[in-house]
Amino acid sequence: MDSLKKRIMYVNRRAPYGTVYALEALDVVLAGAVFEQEVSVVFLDDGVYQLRRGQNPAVLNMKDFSKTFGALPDFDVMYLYVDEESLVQRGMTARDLIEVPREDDTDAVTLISSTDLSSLMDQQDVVLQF
Amino acid sequence: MDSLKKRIMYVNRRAPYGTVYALEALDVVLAGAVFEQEVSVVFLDDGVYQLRRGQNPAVLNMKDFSKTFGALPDFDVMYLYVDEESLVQRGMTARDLIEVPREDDTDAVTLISSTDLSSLMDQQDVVLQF
Amino acid sequence: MKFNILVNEGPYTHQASDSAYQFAKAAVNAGHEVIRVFFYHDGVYNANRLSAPSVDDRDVVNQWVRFADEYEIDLAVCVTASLKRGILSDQSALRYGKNVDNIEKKFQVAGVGYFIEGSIIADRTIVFGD
Amino acid sequence: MKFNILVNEGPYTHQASDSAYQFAKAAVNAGHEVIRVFFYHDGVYNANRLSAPSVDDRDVVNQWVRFADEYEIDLAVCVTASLKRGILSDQSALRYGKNVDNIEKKFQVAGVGYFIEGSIIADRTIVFGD
Amino acid sequence: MLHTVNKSSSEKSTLVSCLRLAADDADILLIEDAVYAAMTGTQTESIIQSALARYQIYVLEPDLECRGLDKSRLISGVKAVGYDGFVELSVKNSAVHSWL
Amino acid sequence: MLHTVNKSSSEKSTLVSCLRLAADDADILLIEDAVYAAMTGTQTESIIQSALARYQIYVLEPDLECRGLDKSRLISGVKAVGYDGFVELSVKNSAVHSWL
Repeated sequence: MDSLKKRIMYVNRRAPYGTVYALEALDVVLAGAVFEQEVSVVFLDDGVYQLRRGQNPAVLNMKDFSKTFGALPDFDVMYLYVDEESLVQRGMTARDLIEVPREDDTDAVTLISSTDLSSLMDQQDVVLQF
Repeated sequence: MDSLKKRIMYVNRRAPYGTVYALEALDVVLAGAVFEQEVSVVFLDDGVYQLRRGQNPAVLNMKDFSKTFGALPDFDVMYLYVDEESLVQRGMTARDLIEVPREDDTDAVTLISSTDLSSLMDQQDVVLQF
Repeated sequence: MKFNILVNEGPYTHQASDSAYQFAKAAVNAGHEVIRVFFYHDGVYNANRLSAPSVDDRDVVNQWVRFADEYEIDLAVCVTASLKRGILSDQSALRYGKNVDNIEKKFQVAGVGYFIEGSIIADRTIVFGD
Repeated sequence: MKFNILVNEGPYTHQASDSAYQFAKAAVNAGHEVIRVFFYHDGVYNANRLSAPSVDDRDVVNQWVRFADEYEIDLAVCVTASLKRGILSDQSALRYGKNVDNIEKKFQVAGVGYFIEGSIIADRTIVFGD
Repeated sequence: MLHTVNKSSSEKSTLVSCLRLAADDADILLIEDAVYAAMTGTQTESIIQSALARYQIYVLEPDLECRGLDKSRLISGVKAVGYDGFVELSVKNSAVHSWL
Repeated sequence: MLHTVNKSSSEKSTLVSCLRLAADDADILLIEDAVYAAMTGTQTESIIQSALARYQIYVLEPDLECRGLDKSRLISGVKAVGYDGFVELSVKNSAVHSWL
């Protein structure tokens, strides 16, 4: 690990479509990738809905940005952490989520316990919610 | 009661200052008064904080609009209904609220039970939240 | 039946403007009349003709303009709410010493009382907000 | 210490811009450096020079401009977020075929990566939003 | 009266507040981010379950579809309607109260 | 880490979410509409009461004063700070996490 790199965590807590924050937060992750920091992206609370399978915003003439999450591994974001407790609270399981394949075909979408997420969060240099 | 008049209820559910909705909602009540309808103004949930005594937004260079509630009786708004349950939930009593004297010196700020508020709400022709 | 519609949030950031548009279209398609769409709070940003969304997204401002053209709908923005947010007609621009205006001409500028008047004339008033 | 500040909401509607301003002032007064204030989401509306608040209210846009002048603070708005919301520099106006611009000149237009760069350079990043 | 709610019940208390004050036999329509509350298995499912005894509860189908929510997983008793149904509910009831 | 919360705990779940994930010994600062949560007698008082065992909790005094809230009615253990204190807390902690 390069000690000059900063650990930057993006925390997504909002449902998609009702507001634009989810979409514009993803734009920041993509734009920030050029700086090659140590980035993690977290989906917490209603943020887990952003990764839900089968979104079809075209029905309301809105942009489907859920497909863009698939590009994150190309931008060196190798983990999309999903807070497991948030999933359970919403009656969802990993099967309800889109897959984000890495180059080696493994899935970047990774469930994380609240305890582990809490520790990971605490180690960050920058934590961003939008 | 003039049957041509509409019963219009303004429901204030938001705390003041964190957002502008409370201030701009009051502007609507004042501007709407010219139409001489049957108007009631309700403070519910965090909306009860709008009537709290001793506000001093000058400390943050913001506008103190809580004084403007005092003008409502001049605009024929004779009742500022405060949901009692919302007050209790916030550890407040009528003594924590500003007074809005009518011409006869009685107070327009009136506590209302949830049951009565529910009935009153159901009788309206127009209910507005901002 | 006559509908009066209020939009309290700006384009893109909240779904309110999209929802109001979908509702207004459905009302007209069902043979009803939308007598007025009034834009209040951040809703006034829907009248900003400088908006330049990306080509793969909907154009919210233009959507309203085309709808108003097709069905002769009255679009109005609140003068007070729009002044502080910098949405200016040519007259306001002149009056406040700004060298340009930015309001889409299809929107008229009116006091918020115009919305209340709409709620008196109309059979139903529907609010879309945050 | 170097501070990097993000403002996610427009003036007046949410307290975010006021809070960010108060924080930035306090940081400078304590001898720290505010290296950048970046405006994202509806925060780009803070750069709208057509804003004309009433005389008894604070002027949020002007507050930022005077602050930036006095302490040589770098104010930047996100280009993507501002285009769709119609906050245009003279160059953007030209490019998108709009006949006027409305951005206060003290704000530079930049990609959102400029904010992330700020968070790497600065010792602390603070976000103010809804 | 028709009451509409547009916020997620796991993030905001709007739905609870609406259900506390809506009169018996009111129609409640969930739109935008409130549609998640209509799904089975969520932590707030009991709120809707008990509300169904007093109210007719509707959910806006385009908002469901937009978010990838499957009608087959709606809480039993909640009815999905389109924007045409939203308009009909507004006509049928004497007033519309949008909880914001 | 310094965590800030800016929404009323009776309207939004942000404070609860923050307290679920903030690591032990973190500093929590209530600002804007979140300052109501620092007052005694509210329905959400127990949230702050139990959080005080794990965290140091601060409240922004200008936001209290703005809203007419009296420092004498703060929950015991919650410290009021000005914007200068907010800056100091940001310096003292290695990062600031604004919960929105």
